[in-house]
Amino acid sequence: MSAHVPIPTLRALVSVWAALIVLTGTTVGVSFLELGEWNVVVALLIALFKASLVAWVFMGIRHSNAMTRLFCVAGLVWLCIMMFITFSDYTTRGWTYQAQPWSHPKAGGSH
Amino acid sequence: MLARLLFLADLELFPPAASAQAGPIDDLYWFEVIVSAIMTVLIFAAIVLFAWKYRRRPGVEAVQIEGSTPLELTWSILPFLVMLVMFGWGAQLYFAAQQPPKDAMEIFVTGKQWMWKIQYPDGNREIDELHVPVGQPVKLTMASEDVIHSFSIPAFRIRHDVVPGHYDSVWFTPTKPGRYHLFCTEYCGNQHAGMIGWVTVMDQRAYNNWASGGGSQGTLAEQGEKLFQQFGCATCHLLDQQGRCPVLRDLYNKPVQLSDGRTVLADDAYLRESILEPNAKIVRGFEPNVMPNFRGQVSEENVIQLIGYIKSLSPQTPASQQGSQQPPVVLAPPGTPAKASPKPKPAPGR
Amino acid sequence: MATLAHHSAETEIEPVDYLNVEFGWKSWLLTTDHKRIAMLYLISITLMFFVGGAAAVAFRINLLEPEGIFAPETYNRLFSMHGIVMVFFFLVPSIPATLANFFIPIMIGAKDLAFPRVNLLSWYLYVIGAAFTMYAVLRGGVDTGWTFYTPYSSTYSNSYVLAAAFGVFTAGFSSILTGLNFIVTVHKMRAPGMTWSRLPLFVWSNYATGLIQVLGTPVLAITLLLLAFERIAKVGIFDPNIGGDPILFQHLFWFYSHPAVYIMILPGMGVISEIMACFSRKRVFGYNFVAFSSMAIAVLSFVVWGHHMFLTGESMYTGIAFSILSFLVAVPSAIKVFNWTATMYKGSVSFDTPMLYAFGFIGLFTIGGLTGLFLASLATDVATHGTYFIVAHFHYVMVGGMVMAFLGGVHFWWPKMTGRMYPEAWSKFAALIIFLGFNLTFFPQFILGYLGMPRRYHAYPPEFQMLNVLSTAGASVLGIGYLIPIVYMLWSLKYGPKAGNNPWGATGLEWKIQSPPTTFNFDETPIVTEEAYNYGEAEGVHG
Amino acid sequence: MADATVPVSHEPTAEETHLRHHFANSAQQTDASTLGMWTFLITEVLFFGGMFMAYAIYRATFPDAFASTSEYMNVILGGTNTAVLICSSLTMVLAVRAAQLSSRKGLILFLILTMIFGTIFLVIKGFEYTDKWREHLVPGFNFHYAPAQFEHNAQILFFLYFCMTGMHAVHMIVGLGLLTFLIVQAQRRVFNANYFAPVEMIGLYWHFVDIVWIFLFPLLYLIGHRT
Repeated sequence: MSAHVPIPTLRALVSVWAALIVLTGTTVGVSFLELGEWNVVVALLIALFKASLVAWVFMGIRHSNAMTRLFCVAGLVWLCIMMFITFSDYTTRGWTYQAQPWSHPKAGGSH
Repeated sequence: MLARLLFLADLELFPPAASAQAGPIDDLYWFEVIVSAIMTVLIFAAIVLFAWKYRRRPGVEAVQIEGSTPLELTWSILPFLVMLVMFGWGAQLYFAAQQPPKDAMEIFVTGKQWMWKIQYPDGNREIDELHVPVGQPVKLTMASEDVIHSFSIPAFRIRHDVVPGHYDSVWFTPTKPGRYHLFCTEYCGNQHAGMIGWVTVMDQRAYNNWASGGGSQGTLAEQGEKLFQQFGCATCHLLDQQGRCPVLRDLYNKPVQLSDGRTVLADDAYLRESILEPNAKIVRGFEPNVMPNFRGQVSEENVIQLIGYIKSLSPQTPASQQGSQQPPVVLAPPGTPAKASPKPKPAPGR
Repeated sequence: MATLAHHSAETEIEPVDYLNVEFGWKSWLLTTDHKRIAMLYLISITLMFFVGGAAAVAFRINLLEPEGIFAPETYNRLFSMHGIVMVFFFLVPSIPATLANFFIPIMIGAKDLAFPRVNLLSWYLYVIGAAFTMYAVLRGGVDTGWTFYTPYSSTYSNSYVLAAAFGVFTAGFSSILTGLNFIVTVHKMRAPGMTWSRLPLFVWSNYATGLIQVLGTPVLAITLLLLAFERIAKVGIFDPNIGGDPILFQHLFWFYSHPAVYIMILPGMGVISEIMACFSRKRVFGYNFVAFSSMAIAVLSFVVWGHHMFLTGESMYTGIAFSILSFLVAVPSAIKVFNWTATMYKGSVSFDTPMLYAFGFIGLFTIGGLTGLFLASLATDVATHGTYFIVAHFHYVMVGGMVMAFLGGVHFWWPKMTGRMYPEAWSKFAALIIFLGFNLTFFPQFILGYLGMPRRYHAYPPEFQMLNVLSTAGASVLGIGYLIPIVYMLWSLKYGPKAGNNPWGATGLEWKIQSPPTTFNFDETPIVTEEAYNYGEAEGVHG
Repeated sequence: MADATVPVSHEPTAEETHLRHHFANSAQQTDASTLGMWTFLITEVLFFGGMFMAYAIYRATFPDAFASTSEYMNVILGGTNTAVLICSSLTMVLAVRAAQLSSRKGLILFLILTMIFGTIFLVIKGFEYTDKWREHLVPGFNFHYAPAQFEHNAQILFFLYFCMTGMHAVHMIVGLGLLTFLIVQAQRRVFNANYFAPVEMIGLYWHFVDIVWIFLFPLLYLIGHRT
């Protein structure tokens, strides 16, 4: 009566490993391109993809039930809640607290 | 009996309302008190009624009731609608509390363990005492030298944290002459309870007398100018021609182009940052690392004086909006400091 | 434990239960039985409660005189100790680690929590955390308040911040492990037939609590760690004088600490659901809504933390958003209050001590909750923030609510936990004293608050004296009120009448087994065939 | 069970050997420990999350200072370490697979390989830390930053760098301890195709630590090192 987790094939594991190594190379490579703010986005997307690969195959999420999958993303979702709300504060007040942002609605961002 | 005892103890149960803000906030407060009281009475009454009426009696069994979705929805949605009123009302007052009128008189407050230092544009300085003329909107620009303080005048129903590293601001229009408490309401260390001061609201004439009475060391701008010389700022910030550093004349409240392409407004917060950490935002066309960091070299009060001086270098800004915001008080000689009347925003409430 | 051992030794014919199955230090300190761990927790949190309570009485005495009686250092350390001990070492673990630890497995028909050894570890972490905090207190105390606001805590305070913060950090892991254990237990250990819709509401509320503990507490842990590093290395992560941002600390801190107030109150709400059903002999009105509201509170509690920061220079727009979200989280709490009240409708209400505490809870929590609206509403928050109004508000919720629920729960389940009844007359008297003392202590503080008296002042302007004296008088009454149950509960361990398996005629699996339960709770895994609170078919006890 | 070999019949079932008293059967036990592990990982996400948030806030606030620090980040060492950790993840999952196949030797071999990769990671990390010390980049104790205008703000980044990688390294060390425990257990023939839950759980932990690094690497080493 062990847990009925299908045993993964060697080929599946090794190809995921290879994909991860290639993606690591890619993310380093892309970081040398001049993409402006997109560098962050691309790097994070690749990281997210790599993390999903590890979770999906290595950590066996692909064979898990819905509850485990829910728990798997719950932490990430909560982290996003924390970041989103905190950032909403920072972006709407600016770093240096401006004494009267309402009295010069246009002066700040006219570039 | 109790009432007499309270009377004898000269007990206040409600604070005086001495600012234009106090009335509207009290109105909301009483609205909330009444709603809460009604809810409390209803729930208490229901508990007492049910507990008594359905008390355990021999032979009487409880009637099993599952629940009722319509009822649940009713008592979820109805209270929420009432709460929406509180929200909207509160948010509107909060929004107004963040917008000082353009003719507000500007006073500077520095919190420091454990005192409030007050600086007036005409150069007067006080500790733990704030004098304001009745009917004149006052905007406080506040800074902290050390930890977080919170500036609170209960009689005015105003309060704002004074967070180090920022300028915080709060404004009010005093309406009743008198002396009122000024508290620090954010725990700031040992003598937190000692950070109590007084606000004195005086009529305009008394205020003028008071303002001219102090042995002033010159206006805020003059004090700032002294510091400007003392720190040697003038060697690089030349008044009328380009030096190694930007010209400060006509700078205040103007947009400034930075070397990284951004544009910022040269307001109090920007000027403060540029004094304390000059490299944070470099003006286009200038080199970084020319000016030393003044963090730790000048106190927040000095910064306020320096900003006062810089402001005085931009006496009449042509842009009408900014011009009207420019408080003329800054340059007015002592004795005729404030524009007492006409207020663009008549004090609401009482 | 001496009393317990003694008692069971002299009555040899008694059946074996979890208390008399083994004796000696080791059998307690190395136990993995959730019931024994719950009792260990009960003893430890009671000790901490009296430490925190003593501090409270002491600083209330200081406030008899406007200029204060003690030195400001003493006062500041007393209120900080009161806050830290009460929040992290009493309120957070109070019901989850004791009553829920004891009863969740029984209520769902399990033999133990999912991870018994982790459960024991969690108690040890609690003890270590408490020891560090007490060390800080004995060395001279900590004076930052329980919020540890930077930069005061990281740069300016010269008290024992690090030891106290480490204590809280460790206790945080204790809380995380408790929550983790509950979540897994409720998911995986339910007896056959114990579906989610049959779970007692106490289990629901503790499940929701577990979610908050797991999702929120790690953020507190890392925040305190960053604070400690800043204090040690003097790097400006939160101190603006060296480049940091104190508001970031508040965001991180309140991301945990606002949900934490629901860690404190949700289990209490679960207790009240049990008590209201039992002593009205009715199914809880609107079971689904009460259960759902616990989950709604758990989720919404994570998006309202900014209402602690309306005045810090937080963005006005964020403030407005937080304000409406805070009103939103009031709705599920209101749902609960209405449903408890409606539960009595056409019931058969008796006035046993747990029910008196439940009445107290509903009344005081209602006031506490409604005054919360003043603080969610932006303009009145400006007028009351940082004053005694806040102090009164959260004491109405935490003490008026949570402590009432805790005492109600302890009285309710005492016969099951110990097999003995407590003296009824004394317990009713104590409940009354506590209720009166509580209101006398904290109601004047609402008035003081709107008058503007700031919290954490060791001295105050003389016009506030009368109300402060009233409050201190109430605190003494309250203090005595809390001592009475200790005395008669200990007394009842030996002299209390035998309780029997189901003294209240309650439904629920915990009442179907022996009192006190055996080590494995059930001889055979029960099969659940009925809804929770099936009082329609349960036979009554009192005629 | 698609491509699984049939478990050898004489092996004891988990019920006989490892079922703890309070579980009904070992499926329930395994389910509980899996869910428990995932719940624990949620707490880990939020634990690291606090630091990620601080990083994000300060990076958004001081973009120039943060960009300037990238010169001091060793992309080669960081990249190598990423590859090393990915390899260790592979060997970890192979160890679990070996356990599923009841291959004791394979299990021990792959666990040892995982430990070796983990140790290599820590050694490289150690070299990086030494470099940082030599370059006076340890905040609070030994910090002198070259573009002086960024000194304060760069110090925050290095502070976060040390916090995040340090916490990660602590998790690695804990992981190595757990792996040692597994190897000892495996030597004692505790695991077989019917019972390998501890290997699986510790595997989840190890992969999680790997995932944390997968995010740390671009955030600390790559972003902004061109701008």
